[in-house]
Amino acid sequence: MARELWKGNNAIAEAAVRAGLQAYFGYPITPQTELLEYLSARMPQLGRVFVQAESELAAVNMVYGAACTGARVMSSSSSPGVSLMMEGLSYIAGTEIPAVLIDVMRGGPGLGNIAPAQADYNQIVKGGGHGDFNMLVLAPASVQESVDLTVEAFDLAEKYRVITVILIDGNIGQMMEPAEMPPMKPVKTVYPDWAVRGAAGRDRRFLTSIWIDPPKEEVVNLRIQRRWQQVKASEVRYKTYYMDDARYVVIGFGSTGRAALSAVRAAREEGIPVGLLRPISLNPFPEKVIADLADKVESILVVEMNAGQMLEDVRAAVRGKIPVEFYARLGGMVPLPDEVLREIRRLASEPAPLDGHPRDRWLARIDSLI
Amino acid sequence: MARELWKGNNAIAEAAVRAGLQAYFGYPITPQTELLEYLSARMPQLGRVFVQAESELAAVNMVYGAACTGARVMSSSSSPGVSLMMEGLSYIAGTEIPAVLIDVMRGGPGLGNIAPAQADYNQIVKGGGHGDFNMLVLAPASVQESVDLTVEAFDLAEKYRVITVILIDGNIGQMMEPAEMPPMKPVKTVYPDWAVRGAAGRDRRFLTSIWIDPPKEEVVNLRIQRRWQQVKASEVRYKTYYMDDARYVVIGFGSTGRAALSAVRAAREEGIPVGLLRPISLNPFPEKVIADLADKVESILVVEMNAGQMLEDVRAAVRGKIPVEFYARLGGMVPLPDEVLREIRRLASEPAPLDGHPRDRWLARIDSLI
Amino acid sequence: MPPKGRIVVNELYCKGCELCVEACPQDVIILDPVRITARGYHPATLVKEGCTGCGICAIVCPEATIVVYREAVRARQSVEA
Amino acid sequence: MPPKGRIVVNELYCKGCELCVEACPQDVIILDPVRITARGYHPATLVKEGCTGCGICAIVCPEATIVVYREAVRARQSVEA
Amino acid sequence: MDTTEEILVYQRPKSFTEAVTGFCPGCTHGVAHRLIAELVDEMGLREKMIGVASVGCSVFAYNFFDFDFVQAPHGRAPAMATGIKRLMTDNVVLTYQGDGDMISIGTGEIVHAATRGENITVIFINNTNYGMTAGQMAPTTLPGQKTTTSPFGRDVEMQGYPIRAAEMLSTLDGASYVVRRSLHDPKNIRLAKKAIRMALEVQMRGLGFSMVELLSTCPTNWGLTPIEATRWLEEHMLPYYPIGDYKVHPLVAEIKV
Amino acid sequence: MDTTEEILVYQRPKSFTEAVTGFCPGCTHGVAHRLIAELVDEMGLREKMIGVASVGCSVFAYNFFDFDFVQAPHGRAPAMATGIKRLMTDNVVLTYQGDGDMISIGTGEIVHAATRGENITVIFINNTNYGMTAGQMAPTTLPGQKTTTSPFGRDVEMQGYPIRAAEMLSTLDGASYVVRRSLHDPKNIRLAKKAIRMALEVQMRGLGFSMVELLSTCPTNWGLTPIEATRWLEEHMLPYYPIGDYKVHPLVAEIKV
Amino acid sequence: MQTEIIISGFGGQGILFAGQLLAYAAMDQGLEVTWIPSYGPEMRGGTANCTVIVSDEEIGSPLVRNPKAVVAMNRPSLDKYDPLVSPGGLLIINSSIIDKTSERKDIQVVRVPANEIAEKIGDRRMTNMVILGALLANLPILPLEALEKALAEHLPERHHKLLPLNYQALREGAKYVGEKV
Amino acid sequence: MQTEIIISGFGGQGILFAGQLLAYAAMDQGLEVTWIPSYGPEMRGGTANCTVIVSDEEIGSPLVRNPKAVVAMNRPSLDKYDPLVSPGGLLIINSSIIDKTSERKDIQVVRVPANEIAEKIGDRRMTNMVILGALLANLPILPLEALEKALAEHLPERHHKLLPLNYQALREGAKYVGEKV
Ligand SMILES: Cc1ncc(C[n+]2csc(CCOP(=O)(O)OP(=O)(O)O)c2C)c(N)n1
Ligand SMILES: Cc1ncc(C[n+]2csc(CCOP(=O)(O)OP(=O)(O)O)c2C)c(N)n1
Ligand code: SF4
Ligand code: SF4
Ligand code: SF4
Ligand code: SF4
Repeated sequence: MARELWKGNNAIAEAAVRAGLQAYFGYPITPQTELLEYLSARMPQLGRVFVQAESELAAVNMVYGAACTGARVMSSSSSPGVSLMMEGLSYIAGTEIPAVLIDVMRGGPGLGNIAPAQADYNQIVKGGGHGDFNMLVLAPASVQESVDLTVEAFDLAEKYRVITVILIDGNIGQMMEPAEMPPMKPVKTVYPDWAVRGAAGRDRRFLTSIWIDPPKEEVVNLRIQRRWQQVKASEVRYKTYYMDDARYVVIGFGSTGRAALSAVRAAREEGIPVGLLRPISLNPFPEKVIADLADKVESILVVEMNAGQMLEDVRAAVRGKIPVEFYARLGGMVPLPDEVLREIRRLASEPAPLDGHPRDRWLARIDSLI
Repeated sequence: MARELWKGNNAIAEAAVRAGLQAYFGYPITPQTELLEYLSARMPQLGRVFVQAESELAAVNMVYGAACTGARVMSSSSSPGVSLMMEGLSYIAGTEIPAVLIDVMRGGPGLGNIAPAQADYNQIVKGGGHGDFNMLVLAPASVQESVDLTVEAFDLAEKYRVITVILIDGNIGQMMEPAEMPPMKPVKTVYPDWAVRGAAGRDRRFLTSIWIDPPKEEVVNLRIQRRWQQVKASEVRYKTYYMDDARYVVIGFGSTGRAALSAVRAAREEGIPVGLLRPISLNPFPEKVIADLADKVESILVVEMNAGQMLEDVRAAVRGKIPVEFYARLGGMVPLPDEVLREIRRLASEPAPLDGHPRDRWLARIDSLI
Repeated sequence: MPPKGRIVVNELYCKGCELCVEACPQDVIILDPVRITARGYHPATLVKEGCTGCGICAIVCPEATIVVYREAVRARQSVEA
Repeated sequence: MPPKGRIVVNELYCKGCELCVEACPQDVIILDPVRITARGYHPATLVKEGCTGCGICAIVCPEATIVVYREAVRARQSVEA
Repeated sequence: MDTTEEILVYQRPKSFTEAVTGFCPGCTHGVAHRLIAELVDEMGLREKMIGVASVGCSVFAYNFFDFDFVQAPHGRAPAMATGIKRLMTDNVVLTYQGDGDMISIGTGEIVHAATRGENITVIFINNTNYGMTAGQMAPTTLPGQKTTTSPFGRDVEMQGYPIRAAEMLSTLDGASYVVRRSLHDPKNIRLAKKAIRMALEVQMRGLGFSMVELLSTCPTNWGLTPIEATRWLEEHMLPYYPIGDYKVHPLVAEIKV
Repeated sequence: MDTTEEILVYQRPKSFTEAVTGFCPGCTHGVAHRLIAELVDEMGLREKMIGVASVGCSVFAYNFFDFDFVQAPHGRAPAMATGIKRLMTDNVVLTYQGDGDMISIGTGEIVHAATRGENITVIFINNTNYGMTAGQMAPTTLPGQKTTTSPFGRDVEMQGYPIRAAEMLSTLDGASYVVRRSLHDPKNIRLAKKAIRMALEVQMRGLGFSMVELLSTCPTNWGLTPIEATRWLEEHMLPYYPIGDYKVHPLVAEIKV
Repeated sequence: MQTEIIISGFGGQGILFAGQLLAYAAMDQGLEVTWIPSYGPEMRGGTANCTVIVSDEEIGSPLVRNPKAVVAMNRPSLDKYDPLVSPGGLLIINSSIIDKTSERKDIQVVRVPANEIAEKIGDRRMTNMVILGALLANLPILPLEALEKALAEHLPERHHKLLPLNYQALREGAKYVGEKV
Repeated sequence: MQTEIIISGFGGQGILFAGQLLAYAAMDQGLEVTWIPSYGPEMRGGTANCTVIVSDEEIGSPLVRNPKAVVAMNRPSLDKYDPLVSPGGLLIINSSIIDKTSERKDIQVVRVPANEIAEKIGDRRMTNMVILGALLANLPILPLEALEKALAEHLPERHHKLLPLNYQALREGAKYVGEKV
C-alpha cells in the first residue's frame, strides 16, 4: 500500500481497525482525542462498536465487559485519564483476559499540561493498579512503528492473556509522518473457550477476579507470574544504532530516542564513538542487552522526559559496573538534539563517577542548562 | 498512658485524632472499614469533620479540597479503593500540599479477596498515579508502631508538603495488640501561607496543578524533585535484629517482617547466624544500609507477600555483589514462620547463585512448597 | 374439603429463617426444635396435617429449598386419555 | 429628549465578537474596520451620536470591557448641597 | 371411579446450581435470586443470559445461577454490561446491584447507562445499607437510621438525604421501564416477579433501559430476625420508597405479560 | 440654572483581575464570569469567596477572579468543594463547571453533593459540547447535533439521549435551589444574574445545595459567529432545555433578592 | 514461653469475641498478646476463626501453623486444624454439631457438647463461653477469674444482665477436663 | 540535506494547516517529512505553532532549537523565534499585525503584510496562504506547484470553491522576495 501522511493518533486508530478491532470505548482528552474522533466515524461505518463513555472509569469497564466476550477491544487515553483506569486494569489483569490500551502521555503531575511527557513510565511499567500483575508495554518512536506495534499489540494480548499498552508521548500522537497501513484483517469469528457469550449448548462460564479463598487466589497469581516469565523470555524488543564501535551509549525510548538519534549522528560527525539503544518493549525491559553493554562500553547516558524512571531499570541492569549518567527535561519540556549532544560531549570528555546517583548530579546541573 | 488492647485500624484512627486530624473522608472497604466506622463516631463527638464519601474517588478529592485549606486531613482505604484514588493523589502531589493516606492492603489483583497482602508496594512506592512524584511511605509492623508512625505522618506530610502513606497489610489492620496512645494534640489554629481560606485582608491565592506552559510545569517538577532529595537524605527508617554477627540477612517489611522475626529467632536457636532488616520507610527506601550489607554478609533473603516488588529495590541496592534469594506467598496467603525458617536453613546450607533471577528460582520451587 | 398437599424441605439449603413458618396460612410448618443441620440451623419441617399445597412457603423461601406437592382429583376417562 | 451617553471600549480586552454591536438598541456601535488590536481583532467602537448610555452593550459583553457613562441633569441647589 | 394423583406445585428452579447461597438466613437477596432463576426457566432464557454480578453480598451470584456470568468492579456493572451488550445484541444482559454499588459509587455508570438507553436490565436491591461490609450507611439509609457509620442515626443535616433511585432515573429519556417493588411478603414477591418479567421483555424487544428496584431486608445488619426484618421494611421503607411504576415508555405499556 | 454631569453606568467589576480571559470571541462563558464578579462586588463577598475551577474552557477561572480559588480534577469540583466547605463553613464556596465536567465524568460527585445538601453553589455551563477539547459530544449534546465524536449527528439510539441536569438533580431532597437560565440575550442575562444572586443567598443562609444551569454558546465548536450562536441557542437549546425553577425549597422561596 | 490458640467455626458463633476475651485477660495479667481474625466475606454462614498468642516476650508472627491449642466449633474447622495441633497440644471439639472426633494419639482431645449445654443454661449465645471454660480448664495459662474480670469489663454494657449466665457457662464448660496425653 | 521550518502565531490563523500543506507537498515529492504542532489549551487566542522538517534521509528529532526558517504570524512568535533562526536562515514576518522587525543581520528577513493582502484578495482566511507563498519564494525547497497540487488534494471538499483564491494568495505572497544575506 502507498505511503500516506498520518497523524500518530489517527494512524494508531486505523491500524487497530485493520487489526480487527471490534469495539472501542473512550473519553476525550488531549493529546489523544483524535483517536476517539477518528473511530467515532470509522467504527460505525464498518458496523463495529464505538461508545464515547461518560468517563475513563466507565470506558475501562466497558472494555472489561467487552473483553469478557473474547472480542478484540481497545481504549485510549492520556495520563490523568489513565490514572482513572487503574482499578479496571487490575480487574482485567486479575481476570486474565486480553485488552489493548493506548496511552498518550502528557505533562504532569495532576492536570499538568498537554505537552508531551514520559512521566507515566512507572505507572504503566511498574504497575499503577493494585495487586501483582504486569502489562506488556510497547513504546514506538515513529508513526510507522506505532502502526506496526498496534497491530501486534492485539496478537500479543491474546497470546498471553495480558493487557498490552502502547505507550507514547504527545509528540508521537500529534506528529504527522508518512506511513504505510497494513491490509484489513477480517473480524474474528472464533472465540476462546473462556469467552462469556451465553451458555448456548454448553455448561455455564463465568469470569471473575475474586477468589475469596486465598489458596485459590494464589494459584491465579502464580499462573499470572508464570505467564509473565514467558513474555520476558520471548517478547523483549529494542533497536540499536551505531553500536559496533561505540564506547559510549545513549539509552532513550519513544520520541526521546529520536532526539537522541539526531544527537548521536551529530556526535558521530564530531568523531565521538557513541551509539544508541532504543528500548521498544519497556515491559519486558531489555535488561540483558544492557547488562551485556556494561561489559562492553565505557559509560551510558540515559535520556528521558521524566525524572529518571527508566533510569532505575538501566541502573539495576548495569549493576554498578560502569558509570551511568542522566539527562532529562520535565513537565512537558522536550529535550532537543543540541541538549543531548552537549551531554554526549560531556560523557566523552570527563569520565563520570561510579558512585552517587545520576539523578542527583543531573539535578545539581540542570538549572544552569535550561 | 496505660496500655490498652487496640485493633490496628482503630488504633490508627485514634492516633490520627490525637495528632490533630481535622477532617476525614472515606468509603467502606474490608479490611479497613473499622477506621471509617471508628471515626464516624469519634470525629462528630469532637466537633470535627467526618464525611462518608460516595466513593474513594470522591473521598480523595474531598481530601484534596480540605487539604487546600491547610488543615490536617486524611483518608483511608484498601487496594481496589486506593487504585481509584490515583488521579486525585497525582493532583495533590502536583499541587504540593500535604495529606495522609492509610492503605490497608488486601489480596489482588482485581477484587481478589480480603486477606492480607503486600502486592501494592509498586503502586504506592513507585507511583501509581501519573506524573513524576513520590509519596512518603511508612510500613509499621505492630499496632504500637502504627500509632507512632501515624502521628509522625502528619508532621512529615506538612514538613515536606508531600502525601504520606501508612502502608500496612490486613494483618496489622485487623490484629489486636496492647498499645499506648499519645496525648491529645490541640487542633491547629495557624495556617501556612499557601492555604486557601478566603482572601480576607490579603491578595488572592490559588492552588492548582495545571501549568499549561511547560517551562512553568518544569519548575514545579524540579522543586518537587529537590524536596524529595531532602526526604531521601533525612527520613530513611528501618529496624535491625540480631545483626552484629549475622552472616545471612532476612529482609521483610510489615507483618512479613514479624514472621521473619519469629523465623530468625528459631534459626538462631539452631545456631544459624542470621539477622533481620525490617525497612520501615519504603519510600525513601533504606538503600544505603542494604548496599553496605552487601559488603558485610554472605547472602540475603527477601520475604514478601507479593511476587517480588521490594525485591527489585533490594537487588538494585546490592548491585549484584552477593546472592539474593526470595520467598513469598501470594493472593492473601501469609508466609508463616516455619516457611521462612526453612528458607533460612536453605540459605545457610547451600550457597545461592549470583546470576539468574531470585524470582525465577522461587517460582520454580514454590509449587513443591505449598 | 380443602385440597391436600405436602412440602419437602431440602435441609442442605434450609437456614431456619422461619419465613415459611410465618407465611404458612395453615400454620403447619415449624423449625425442628431438635435437629440441627450440618451448617448449624434448625430446619423447617411440616409438623401436622393440613398443608393445602398452596405454595406460599415456597414463594417466601429465600433458599428455594421447599418442594411443594398437591393432590389433584381427576376423572377416570382423563386417566385413560 | 433621550439621555445622552457614551461608551469607552478597552481594546486590551475587546475580541471583536460583535455582540455589543448586535445588542445596541441605538445601532451606534460598530467594529472598527481599520484598526486591529494586538491580539488581532477589530475592536468595537462608538460610531455615531445617539448613545443613550443604556448599558445594554455592557450587559452582553463577555469580556467586561465596555465602560458606560450617561449625562445626568441635576438642579443647581443639589450641586450646592 | 375417580383417582387422585400428586402434582408438583413448586420446585427449585433449573437455572439454579446446586450451590447453597452465602446469604444470611432470611435475607431476601435469596428471594430476588430465586425470582430471576424462575423467570429464566419460564422464559427459556438460560442460553441467552449473561449476568453481571456486582460487589456486595451478591458478589458470588455466578456461583448460584446456571448461566454465563461476569463479575464487575464496585459500581461498574452497568459499564461492563454496556460493553457486553453492544457486542452481544441478541443476548439478555442483566446486572444485579446493591444500593451501595449502584447508587453510591456507581452513580455515574447507572445514570449514563440509563440515559444512553442501554438495552440492559438492572435488578437493584435496596436494603438501606452496605450489607457485605457489615452495615455501613448507604445512600438509601433512612433519616435517623442507625448504621455502623451513622452510629447516632443518619443526620440529614450532616450526612444528607436518601436517594430515591427509581424516581431519579425516571427523569432520563433513555430509561424505558423503571419501577419499584418489594420482597417483604408473598403478594409483593409475586408483583416483583411480574416486574422483572416485564423488564426482561423490554430488553428482548430492544426497547432500552429497564430497572427494577427491589426493597429487600438485611436482618443481620438491621439486628432483627428475618420476620422482624420484613415488618421493619413494611413500616419504615415503604413510606419512604413508595412501590410504583416511575417510568413506563408508551411502547412498554403495550406489552402484556 | 441646571448643570449636567456624567455618571458611571457600568464598569469592569473589581472582582476581576487585569487578565484577559482565554475564551473565544463572543463565548458566553465570559458573561457568566462577569455576572459572578459583579455579584461578588455587589454582595461584598470577595473576602469570603472560595472558587473551585473545573476542567474545561473555564479551567483558568482563578486567573480572572480576584479571590481565592482552587482547581479541581475533571468532574470532581463538588467533592473538592465539599472538603473545603465542611472546614470553612463561614466562607462562600462556588464551583464553576461545564457540562462534560459536571454531568458526564462528574455525575457521581454532583448527584451526591446535591443529595447530601452540601451548602455550596454550583454554576453549571451547558453549551452542548466539550469546548476545551475542541467540540466532542457531551451528555447535553442535542439529538441530531453534529460534534467531532457524533460526526453523523447524535443518534439517540446508539449514543443516547441528552441529560437535563436541572430536572434530574431536582429529584434529590438535599437540593434546595435548582434552576435553569440562559445567556443568549440581555433580558435573560439579567435573569441569570438574579438566579446566581439567589443561589449565593441560599448558601449564605445555610439552606443547602444550590445550582444554576446556564445555557451558553460555543461559537468556535458550533462553527458559528457569536451572533449566530446566540440565535442557535435560542432556537435549538431553549426548546430542549426549558428555562425555569426546578427546585425551590420552601425556605428559599421566602428569600427576596 | 509462648502459647498459640486457634478458635474456629462459623461466623455468628461468637468466636472472635471469645478470642478477644482471652486477649484482654492476658493483657490484664501483664502478658504480651496478639489477637488476629480471619473470616470469609459473608456475614453469616461463612467461616470465622482467630489466633490468639499469649507470651512473656515480644511476639513475632501473630499467625502460626501449629498452634498449641485449637477449639473446633464446626466440622470444617475440625478437618482443617486437627492435623495442625502441635504434638502434645490440645484440641477442643464442639460435639454438639461435630459427630466426628480426632484420631490423633499425640494430642489431648476434649469433646464438649457446647450447644446443648448453652441451650440447657437457656441461651444459645453462651456456646462460646462454654467452650472457653473448657479451654482454660485444660490449658491453664490464665485463671478463670481473669476471664470473668475481662468479661465484666469488656462485655457491651447492654449485655451486662447476661454476666451471671456467662459465668455459669464458663464454669459448666470448665467441667469438661480431658486426660492429658 | 534537512530543512526545518517553524510557523508560529495565534490559534485560528490557519498555521497548522499551512504546515501540513508543506508536509503533503514534500511527501508527494518523495521526501521524508515530519509535521508536529504545539498549541495552548484554548481554542482561540492561544498560541499555535508547528515545526515541519523536510529531509532526504530518515528524520530523527521532529523538533529543533534552531530552525532554518521561521514564519512569525504575531508579535509573541517574533519575539520568541527571532533569536532562534539558524545563522543564514530565513525569517518571514506578518507585518500586518507585527510592527516590530528583526535586528539580526545574519539572517534573511522578509516582511509580508499578509492580513492586508488577504483582505484585499477578499478573504481574511487566506493570510496563511499568502505567507506560505512568501516562504517558498525565499526558501526554494519545493516548487509552488507542489503546494497547489497538495491544496487541490487536501483542502476539505467544501472549500474547493476557494482554490482559485488560495492559488492567488500563494502567488501574491510569492511576490515578497527579500534579498539574501
Ligand atoms: C472500589 C471498592 N470500594 C469498596 C469496596 C468494598 N465493598 C464491598 S461490598 C460494598 C458495599 C456493598 O453494599 P451494597 O451495594 O448495598 O450491597 P449489599 O451488600 O448491601 O447487598 C463495599 C463498599 C470494594 N470492594 N471496592
Ligand atoms: C480525567 C480527565 N479526562 C479528560 C480530560 C480532558 N478534558 C479536558 S476539558 C474536557 C471537557 C470539557 O468540556 P465541558 O466540561 O463541557 O466544559 P467546556 O470546555 O465546554 O466549557 C475534557 C474531556 C481531563 N482533563 N481529565
Ligand atoms: S423459608 Fe426456606 S430457608 Fe427459611 S426456614 Fe423455611 S425452608 Fe428454611
Ligand atoms: S461585546 Fe465586548 S468583546 Fe465583543 S465586540 Fe463588543 S466590546 Fe468587544
Ligand atoms: S448481610 Fe444483609 S444483605 Fe448481606 S446476606 Fe446478610 S442479610 Fe443479606
Ligand atoms: S471553545 Fe467554546 S466554550 Fe470554549 S472558550 Fe471557545 S467558544 Fe467558549
